[in-house]
Amino acid sequence: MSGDPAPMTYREAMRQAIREALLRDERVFLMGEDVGRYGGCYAVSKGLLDEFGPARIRDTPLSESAFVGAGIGAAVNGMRPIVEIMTVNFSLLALDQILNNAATLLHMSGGQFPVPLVIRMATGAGRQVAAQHSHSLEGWYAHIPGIKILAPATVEDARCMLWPALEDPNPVLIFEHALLYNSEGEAPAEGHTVDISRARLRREGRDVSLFAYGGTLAKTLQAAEALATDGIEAEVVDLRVLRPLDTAAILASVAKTRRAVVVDEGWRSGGISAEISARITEGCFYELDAPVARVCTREVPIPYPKHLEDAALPQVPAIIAAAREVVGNRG
Amino acid sequence: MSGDPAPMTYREAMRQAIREALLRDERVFLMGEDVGRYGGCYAVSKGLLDEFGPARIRDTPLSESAFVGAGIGAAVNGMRPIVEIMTVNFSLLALDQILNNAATLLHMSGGQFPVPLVIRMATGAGRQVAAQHSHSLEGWYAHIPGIKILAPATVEDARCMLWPALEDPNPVLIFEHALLYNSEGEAPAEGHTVDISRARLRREGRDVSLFAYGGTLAKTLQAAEALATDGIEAEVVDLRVLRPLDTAAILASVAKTRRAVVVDEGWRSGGISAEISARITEGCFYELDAPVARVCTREVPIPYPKHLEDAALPQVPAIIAAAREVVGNRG
Amino acid sequence: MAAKRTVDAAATHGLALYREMLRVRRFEEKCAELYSAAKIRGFLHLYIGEEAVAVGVMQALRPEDAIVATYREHGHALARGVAMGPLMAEMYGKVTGCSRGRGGSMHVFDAAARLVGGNAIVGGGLPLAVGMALADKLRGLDRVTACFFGEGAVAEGEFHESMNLAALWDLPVLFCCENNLYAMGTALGRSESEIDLCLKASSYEVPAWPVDGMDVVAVEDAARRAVTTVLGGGGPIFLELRTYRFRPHSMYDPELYREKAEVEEWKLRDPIPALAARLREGGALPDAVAEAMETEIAKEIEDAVAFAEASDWESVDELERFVYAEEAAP
Amino acid sequence: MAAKRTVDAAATHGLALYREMLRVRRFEEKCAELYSAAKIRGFLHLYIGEEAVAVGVMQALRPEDAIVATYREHGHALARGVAMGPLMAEMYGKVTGCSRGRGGSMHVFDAAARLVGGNAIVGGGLPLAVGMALADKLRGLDRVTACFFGEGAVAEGEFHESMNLAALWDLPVLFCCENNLYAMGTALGRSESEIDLCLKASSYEVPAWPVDGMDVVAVEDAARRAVTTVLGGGGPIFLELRTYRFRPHSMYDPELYREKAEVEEWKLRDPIPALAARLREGGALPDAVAEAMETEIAKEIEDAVAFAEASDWESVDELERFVYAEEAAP
Ligand SMILES: Cc1ncc(C[n+]2csc(CCOP(=O)(O)OP(=O)(O)O)c2C)c(N)n1
Ligand SMILES: Cc1ncc(C[n+]2csc(CCOP(=O)(O)OP(=O)(O)O)c2C)c(N)n1
Ligand SMILES: [Mg+2]
Ligand SMILES: [Mg+2]
Repeated sequence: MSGDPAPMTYREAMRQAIREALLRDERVFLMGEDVGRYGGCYAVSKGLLDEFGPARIRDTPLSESAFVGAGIGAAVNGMRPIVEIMTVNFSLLALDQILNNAATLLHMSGGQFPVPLVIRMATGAGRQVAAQHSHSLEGWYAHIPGIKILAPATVEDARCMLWPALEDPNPVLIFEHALLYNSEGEAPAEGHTVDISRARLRREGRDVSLFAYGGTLAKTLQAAEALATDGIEAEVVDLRVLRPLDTAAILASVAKTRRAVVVDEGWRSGGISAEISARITEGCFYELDAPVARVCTREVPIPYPKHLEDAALPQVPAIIAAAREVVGNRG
Repeated sequence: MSGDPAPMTYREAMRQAIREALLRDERVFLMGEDVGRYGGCYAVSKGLLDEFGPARIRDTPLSESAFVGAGIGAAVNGMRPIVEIMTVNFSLLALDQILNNAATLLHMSGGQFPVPLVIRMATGAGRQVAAQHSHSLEGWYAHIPGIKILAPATVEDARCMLWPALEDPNPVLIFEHALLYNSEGEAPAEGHTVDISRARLRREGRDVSLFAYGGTLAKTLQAAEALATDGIEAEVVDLRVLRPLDTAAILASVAKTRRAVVVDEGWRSGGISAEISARITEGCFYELDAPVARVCTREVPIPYPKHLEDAALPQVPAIIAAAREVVGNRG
Repeated sequence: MAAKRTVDAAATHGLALYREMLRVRRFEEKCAELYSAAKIRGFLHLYIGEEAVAVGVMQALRPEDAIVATYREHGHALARGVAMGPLMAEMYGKVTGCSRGRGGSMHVFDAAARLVGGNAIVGGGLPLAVGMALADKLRGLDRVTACFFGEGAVAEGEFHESMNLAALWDLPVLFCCENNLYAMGTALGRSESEIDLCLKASSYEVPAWPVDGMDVVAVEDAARRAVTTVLGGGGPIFLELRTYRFRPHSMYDPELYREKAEVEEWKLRDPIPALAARLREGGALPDAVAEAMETEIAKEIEDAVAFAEASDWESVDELERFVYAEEAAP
Repeated sequence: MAAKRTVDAAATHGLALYREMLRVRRFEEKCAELYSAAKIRGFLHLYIGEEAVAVGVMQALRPEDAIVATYREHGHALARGVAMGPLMAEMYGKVTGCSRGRGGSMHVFDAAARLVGGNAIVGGGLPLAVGMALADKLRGLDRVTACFFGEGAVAEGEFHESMNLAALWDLPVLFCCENNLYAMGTALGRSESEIDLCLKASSYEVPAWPVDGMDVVAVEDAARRAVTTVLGGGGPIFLELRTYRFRPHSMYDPELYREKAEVEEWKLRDPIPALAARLREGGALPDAVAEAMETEIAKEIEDAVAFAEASDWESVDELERFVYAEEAAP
């Protein structure tokens, strides 16, 4: 771990974040399927078993409900677990524990039992792994009161969100888009932190606000560049935290641009894109020059072949088209 | 079972619907926890074990994932199962089966394996059964492509939705609000059917459209009556089917009234209320005279005491207030 | 002299056990009454008939140990030392309740007693208990987590996953299976292909002992042996506590699924009169003592009801408090 | 004469078994190649080393029986009679694939073969298989559902719930546990407190037999006996098929978790050369026959690749087809 800013992959940033947490706080441990000997299914935890040993880098059996529930119990009882669910696709098996225990214990006990737990999981499609391995459910999880949802889209966020998440006394779910692990960027110097309650402006603009997060941020920035060559200056807001949503940042941007497009890899109906649209309507209806548009994943189980998967997911041309359409509708 | 229209409870209507299905189609069977000897936790299936025997009225162990999955397998293999999950609160344990199998098998197999399955479950709060037994997740389930979601709010719908749901070749989830079982109404004559793809206008009006379903319909109708004494004529649309939403009916009503309030017992953020708001914005933004308003459940685990539970849930005065506010905002 | 003292000690302890069971019984009888009077609402699951289980196991636990229970947990709370006033206030839903009134009958929590709830999802407490024990092990603390659940929970996948995890990692969990033969209306034989529950535990290499759950002394003995083993680092132990609920599953249950005669037969084994008889035999429970005890308990209950009645409701303004924690976790 | 015919029949059958295993092996070797050439994408889990299991079990199944498998199911599909062309087209994602190209390697479905998938959620196929068997029982059809899963799935709650349900209801399920000792990088001993899997099955009163999964004849024998028992109405049977995967878990696996020497030792028990040796011993596999077989299979694979290459992609317009069914279910 070095004190200087350094270029690295998202994977490496995540690994350093975990390592830092393990070094800083002896209550922290990592638990999940194949986090140890295998090195993590995305190689995030490679090497950590050797450094920290099997008590703190804890391989679990295939028992999502039990080991997530065990993370909850360990958090209640003085530890700071990082539970890794390999991918969001398997997290449904643990949903009862997440909703009925992690999200509920504190309120239901009248404030007695906080659950300072972090659950990490990979999410998203784009690797041709078909219907059962391509879910993007982080926006769906954001429906649940009592948990917080983070979606780091950059190397900086991958490096800097884990520690504040562990310091947060609430259960925090971190969704890492599987396509980002190989992405490269600059991780800040050690000790740098990010505010895990705020969205982040990634590009300023005046003509339209594009809201994205996680796996769709890069595509949205690309779309913004393309729009700029057309003279359309798009503002790009990285939501970063899906629950609680940073409504103020969303509304501030729309108040400025009067137009909005939400880009979300989740399915459209009932996705977080709908919530953002509804909040914009509620918060600045009279400032809006056009209806809020959504670019989401088509409402299908994701198919295996690349051309069909591509067609199912939000792509740059669709983002550009939506932005153009919204901007075209000038009052 | 009689051929004439008859007054009865929602519970009785549901029981008659199940009985009719068992009589009409020998592939139909009912399976779930305590549906047999106990008579159903809401007494819906009382008496059916004696009439149809344990093979067709099948008590299951406490194994939500396995018996829902077994329902899927039985549907794939030629039967027409009605699976009862006691309440939506326990359905999270079966969510992997619902999402990754029931909703996915047909598409993923290229059309080879339809899943003609009905899953029924009680939903909703209002009986002081606290945080783990008061979920309203039907709107949340409506995010999942491949399944259909019904929410009968009337005795007629309770009586008439099951058969078309069983005839549908897709997995259909029927959510029965637990507070409705004792409600009374007129069930139509036998053989009467309802269209399970359409919303239903429950009250005509010109000033504002109120959208409700299941547990919130009665409250919304009450609010409409109260508004009428003030000269505000509210239209009340019973959504009835939450997936796929009857967007045409929603937009037609708003096109007429130019104002909309969505009433939903689900939590607000990311609930179906957001989707309806977003669709209205997308579909008739320029006809809207005011932003779409939402009256939802507060974003808390539902507490046990009546005054707190009441405060958490959507109530008539809040619906009235929201409608007034929306109507007050005349262009 | 020494022998006499031992007998005295045993008698004193026997009386204490008797008293605890009686407190639970009388408290719940009062609850049933208050339910009819609509003072208590929602679901109410009575433990009547099963008191020897909670009371017996609690004897073996020390203050630093932890408890995870189900929606049928009044007995566990009382036997663990949760004061009757806050417990009754919880039943009412008052802010002085041990869960601030938010949980009600099914969600009794008490941090001081290390009672991590009242859990109303069948099987939902098992992974939690495993995690609590994991934390103790990782922290090097010599503590046990006792996890209570019904035999109905054994069919749930979470039972299987939790037993395996606890055994695989040698965690200090005391699995207390309250086998009262029914899960709502489903008899054990209709929910399990193998009804010998100890045999199931063995398939995880977890030592399992059947215990007469109608005999509080037997329960205490077994629990003490089990806690000693668990604290010795031997991993979890599974106790099958054979018991019976005398009342319906909840206040809504028409009890269509079992014969009255069966209930009556089990009532002959009621743990409270059974212990009373043994104590009387040894001269340890003179009528006067028994009566005084009843009077004391009646007074305690009366006070608890008065406390609950006099308590405030939580302000509606506080509804959203504790959805998220207000301060850093300890 | 009679004896001679029996020997001939056995030899013929032995040759057929050998041929099937070889087809699976060569097919997958080709797949690995095509993966490197980026013709096949996504996840690819090879069955190489485990062929005797699928091939052996399939011998015991009749056309009316059904199969539920995992993401490691190419062998099952081929041995069940799914034609190689549509299977290879599925690997490519072409519309002529047996799942219309939508499933790929992990989701091979074939209604004609009664193969209900390729399921990529570990344990997810078990409840499905139980339900299929329930339907057969309710319909009075004498059919078996064979459910394949890895030993890793045994830790999942769904295993537990499914075993219990199948046993409780005496359902005709053949549970085929492919124990290849690893779940990704997790050795059995690090995921189960009790590693004797047959013992687990017994705790549901399900008869369980360990089988040498590297010996196709032993597998076939066990499967035949099991199917007979299951069809006799005796409820489910659990087969622990002891095998080993020679390749990494998937194409991404650096195999840090096991020793090369261990892999090499298991390769000495490769089921294909093992059977070849036995056949040769009996004179049933002259070199010419073996060579002809290789040639034939190479040709079959070549044709399958050509078929896949020549096939069309599904039109993007069809993306939303079959999210919902277009017509009434049969
Ligand atoms: C997961 C889940 N499924 C169903 C229920 C409904 N339910 C509540 S208690 C109960 C019976 C549980 O029986 P058992 O575990 O034996 O405990 P007992 O009530 O006998 O103490 C059921 C089915 C629930 N609370 N949770
Ligand atoms: C519920 C679930 N958790 C995790 C995974 C990721 N995963 C895929 S295969 C696998 C290992 C399964 O091992 P086993 O059951 O032994 O089958 P094998 O691969 O050895 O054939 C894992 C962990 C998954 N697909 N599903
Ligand atoms: Mg019980
Ligand atoms: Mg394996």
